[in-house]
Amino acid sequence: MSLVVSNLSVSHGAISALRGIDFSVEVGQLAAVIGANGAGKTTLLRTLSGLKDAISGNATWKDREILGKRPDELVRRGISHVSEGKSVIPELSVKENLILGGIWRGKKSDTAEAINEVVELFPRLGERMSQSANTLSGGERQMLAIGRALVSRPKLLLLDEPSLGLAPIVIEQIFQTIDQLRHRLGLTVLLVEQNAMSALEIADIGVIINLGEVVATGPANELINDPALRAAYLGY
Amino acid sequence: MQKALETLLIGLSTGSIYALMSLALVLVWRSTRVINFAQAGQAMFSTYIGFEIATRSQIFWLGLLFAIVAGALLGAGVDYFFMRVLFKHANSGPALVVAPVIATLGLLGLIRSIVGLTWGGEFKSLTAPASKNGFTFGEVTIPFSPLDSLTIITVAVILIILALLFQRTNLGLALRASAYSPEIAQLAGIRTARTRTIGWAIAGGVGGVAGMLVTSYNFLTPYSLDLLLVFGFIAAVIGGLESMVGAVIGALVLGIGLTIILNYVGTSLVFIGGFSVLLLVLLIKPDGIMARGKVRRG
Amino acid sequence: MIRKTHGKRTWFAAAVLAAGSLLATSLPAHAETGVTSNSIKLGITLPLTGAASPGYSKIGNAMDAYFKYVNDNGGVYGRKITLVQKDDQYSPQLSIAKTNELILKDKVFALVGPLGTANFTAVHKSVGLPRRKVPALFLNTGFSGFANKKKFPTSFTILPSYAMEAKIVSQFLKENFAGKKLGLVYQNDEFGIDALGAFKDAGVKFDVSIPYTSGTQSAATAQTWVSQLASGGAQVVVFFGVTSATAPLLAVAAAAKYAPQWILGSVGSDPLTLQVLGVPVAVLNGALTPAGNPSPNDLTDEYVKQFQEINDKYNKAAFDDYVLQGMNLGLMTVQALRAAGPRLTRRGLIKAIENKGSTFASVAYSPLGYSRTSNVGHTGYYMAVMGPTGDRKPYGGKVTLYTTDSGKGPVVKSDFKRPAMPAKGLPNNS
Amino acid sequence: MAKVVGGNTGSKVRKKLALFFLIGWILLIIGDRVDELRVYQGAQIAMYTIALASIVLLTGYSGQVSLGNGAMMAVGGYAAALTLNNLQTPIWSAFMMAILVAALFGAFLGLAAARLSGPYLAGTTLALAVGLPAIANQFSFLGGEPGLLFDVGFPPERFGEDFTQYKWFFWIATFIALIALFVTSNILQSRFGRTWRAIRGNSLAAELSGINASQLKVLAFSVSSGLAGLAGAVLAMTISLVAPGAYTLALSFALVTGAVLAGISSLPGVVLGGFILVAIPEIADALASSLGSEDKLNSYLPGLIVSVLLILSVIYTPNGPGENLRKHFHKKSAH
Repeated sequence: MSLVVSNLSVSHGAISALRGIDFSVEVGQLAAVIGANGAGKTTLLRTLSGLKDAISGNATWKDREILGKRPDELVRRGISHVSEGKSVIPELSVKENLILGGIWRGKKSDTAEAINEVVELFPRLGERMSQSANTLSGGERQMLAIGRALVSRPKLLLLDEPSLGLAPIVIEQIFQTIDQLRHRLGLTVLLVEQNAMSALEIADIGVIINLGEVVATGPANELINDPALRAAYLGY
Repeated sequence: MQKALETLLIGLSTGSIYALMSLALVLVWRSTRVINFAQAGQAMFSTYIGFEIATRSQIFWLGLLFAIVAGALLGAGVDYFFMRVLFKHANSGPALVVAPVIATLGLLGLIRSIVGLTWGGEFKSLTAPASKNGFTFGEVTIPFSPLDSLTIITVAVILIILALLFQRTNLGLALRASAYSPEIAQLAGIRTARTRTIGWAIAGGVGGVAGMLVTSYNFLTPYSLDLLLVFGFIAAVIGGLESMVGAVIGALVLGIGLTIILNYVGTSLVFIGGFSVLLLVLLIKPDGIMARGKVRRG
Repeated sequence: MIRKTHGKRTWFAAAVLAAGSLLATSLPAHAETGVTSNSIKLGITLPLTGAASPGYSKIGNAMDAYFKYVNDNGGVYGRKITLVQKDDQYSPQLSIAKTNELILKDKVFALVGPLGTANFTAVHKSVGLPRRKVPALFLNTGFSGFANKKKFPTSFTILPSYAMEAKIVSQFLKENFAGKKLGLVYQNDEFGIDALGAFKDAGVKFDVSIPYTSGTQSAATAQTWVSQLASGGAQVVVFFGVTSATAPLLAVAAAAKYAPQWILGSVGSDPLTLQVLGVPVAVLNGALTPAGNPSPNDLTDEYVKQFQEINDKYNKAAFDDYVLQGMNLGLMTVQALRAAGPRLTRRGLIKAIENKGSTFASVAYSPLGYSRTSNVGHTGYYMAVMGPTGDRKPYGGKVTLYTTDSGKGPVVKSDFKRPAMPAKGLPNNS
Repeated sequence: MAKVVGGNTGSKVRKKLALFFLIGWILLIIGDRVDELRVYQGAQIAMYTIALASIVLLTGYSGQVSLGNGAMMAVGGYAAALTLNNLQTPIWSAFMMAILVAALFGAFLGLAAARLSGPYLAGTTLALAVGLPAIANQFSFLGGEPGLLFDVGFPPERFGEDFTQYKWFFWIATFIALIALFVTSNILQSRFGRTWRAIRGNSLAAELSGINASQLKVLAFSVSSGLAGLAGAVLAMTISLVAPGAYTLALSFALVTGAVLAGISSLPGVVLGGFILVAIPEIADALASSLGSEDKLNSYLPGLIVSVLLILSVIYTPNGPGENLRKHFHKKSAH
């Protein structure tokens, strides 16, 4: 009952992006995927969420294959992906962006309830429901993006660098919310981050990728204390 | 003064038919980034279906209903079978820009030939739902007829239905989201390919209504909607191609403008007037009157 | 590296391909083209589709039906006639291409009833009928420019020219509507301008004169014609245009409750077609129209009765002016072919019409003007009035025939009696 | 004119000139062996090759999709007719005037076109193609619907009695087509051809590397319109007439179809495209008579074939059959 990725390879045309990726995450765990820019972290998420096709290998969620499926099929199986760089639709209002996540379930009452939960989680959104999304700040957009994913009532949440371009205190708040969410909803989270230290602090396990290959994986606290890894990848 | 009022009223009724065609073009443009030149062919085909039903049943509205359904089915069919195959194959080299334009033109020619071969090219005239006799006040008859007023009302009703659909329903939200950013919509669980087909279907239905309304004024032939396509395109460009409200406003502006030319300047200058309006808009305000800062170099 | 797209190999291949296409053909046979021991092939270009097709598209089938009738009764000296119809959509450029096909590919013996003023002008010049010596019998246009033996040596008109029609209408206006305000709507090409000139010469001044360009006629443009006519107070309106322009004019006028005395030119006034195009029949009631032939429903006329029988058996189309005209063209053509004798040649056919053409039987009332120096067919009209069903009756109860010429000649009331129809409509002249 | 760089292009141009003379000479011999209908069709093929060359230059090279080539042909046709009828100058001056006037119009249209791309340009030029007849009817000196005569005169007596008018058209059309294709081929192989291709590839990148994209786009539009104008004059010669009916929307469609079929970016392919466009009505005629349908339906059959060919070719061979054949050969020869 978990996310198992085995021998996954992906390429952009002729250039290979990921080679032989293996790792697994138990249900309810938070895995931090760490690596330098261009290591292939985003490609990994886009492949797992169906936006990108893999060349070989497979990935299963709750023992069912997820590669080669369209994103809207995976959402129906509880996998929501908050893509890179504030994935909100600026032309729509905050409320409409949230409703979007619930349309596929078809029950308006259920979506309204999910939206209330999100507003509790992110009160700032509550104040600006009818405003157009492009009036939001960077942090608020990230909250809205995560909010929309939550409205889809996911079991597995793929988060692509939520901290990108945010002020430190906002990052702190986002990470606290993710951690709080995980425990409250029993969510499994795959968190892609460059902000290695703060990610590993809230993670159960860590996966370190470099130049398209997994160089290390294991419990987060071991990885933090391993001097060799810390020097090579964590920068101090 | 009375002539000015007449011109305004007739301008509104002609403009409202252009609005349907420009709306259909914008609907498809926003969802597929393609200007569907075959829209005239689809509208003409569904008008022929509507014509058959209306003549047999002697009820214009039944014909209109069938035209809408036929238009919607054809629109969905064109997207599902034609456009998907097209995008699967023509996705590289200079063809990427050229292919959709030429393909939709080829489809326009194909539908026209099929209609020509089945229905023949003779003129078909449709019994209009309302009389074309101008309203008479005392002994003055103005050229604005009940049919004109009926046209404006029908178009207004359709615009309201579409506005409600887009603003108030989940389907409308899904349509807008898939048009603005298909990837995020997909990640939110929307089946964007199916939504796009629904968008084409709505455009096809709206095109069918435009065809039926135009045919109640003039004869129906496999070529009779070409001019409507051109004026619909001009109206959509004036509106900026990005917003549906813009498409409607652009159409009304064009309709009134051309009627002014028709009544005050000269009948055969109508087309040159329309064409120069198009060139003017493209040169001065290429993003149309509803521009929201997005520069059109795409 | 730019790909080498202009290698010599590809250029040469392209040229050989083009050359190959030209070689794949046979050289023409030497016998008189279009004639064999048992067949004569004739060709016609007319609008089967497009703007001007309502009505005219029926003429070809009507003529063909008459030929089939003649073929079933021994043909012409034992030869059966086949008619090749080509659709030129009333466009000069297409009629050139289609006439080329008739002459060069189908190799027809002669052209019959080519339709349209602008079309035949273009064809005659571009295809070069005189140089090729191809006869063009009974042009289905009234342009007086064609009544010129020197310039059109191999062509023969059949309809009275628009100039004659205008002069006769002018005479009629002076006699019956003197002092009334006059309106004119006309197609501004040779067809309409020909009539305009004749009106001027006859000293008729129009208070409102509206030209329209062929192809731009529509409900919208008709709206502006009617408002101009109404504001100009025209009590009598003369119309010289095609049926697809008459229809919106009459429909819009009815809609705007503007009801002058209409005088519809012979070309665009077929009641059946007008009704198909949405003109309420009530509007036609009382409209005047110059006519050369009797009404297609007048069964007391021997020609009409015979043609209707042939139509019921071979054509099965609604019998109207166009079918009547088509069958009459067939009758005239068969008489011409017979007059040319069993040894049929193009030169022989032209000579036969020059010498014997004026004696041919035709449904129209006016005399035929063919001679060695004139290629003009019928030379007169009678004024008819349309009844409640749009059917035509002579104005004033009986046919008063006016005859004239296309030039400055006077308009004369004539008591010419047309020749009797050959037995059962089967010519036996020689 | 293109600056001939280095020795080898000079000799290459000379070799191509010799080749063109050879081709021209062969075609003229064949012209004598063939009956008048084929000769007339030969003139039509020559006309189409010039028109298709204008599309290859505009769309294949500079990447601008335009439906206005039919309209530019009309401009050229009318210019030639007006020159010949009013100025009584020799025939070739009428053709030169056709090129100049059409190129001028093309430059003006190009100014508007350079600011547009893809569907906007196609839509605007579609509006022009649909609206052209109204413009021609507007000015009386253009002769309205029946149009103007364009009489190139009879073949000179020294060619003998049986030298028909259509053979004379064939000689003139082929002569003009060979010159036009030769000049176009050199233009496309010159600096201009390369920069147009660069613009088509990625106009942004081209602009960054110092190419003034919009100016060159206008030039492409103007040169292409000049070529189309010349083709329009040749078309007018073959029917001795210039009329709105000769330059319909269907002609613009046919040109686009021919260009796509011929391989939108290969110049020699235009001969194939021209041949197909002349063959289609023949095939439709044969098909219609075999189906026994009367001529009425026949008028829609060519349209059906053109549309089906257009759709199939733009989907399955977007860069033209020539492209696929060439790829096929390369693959074969590479193994």
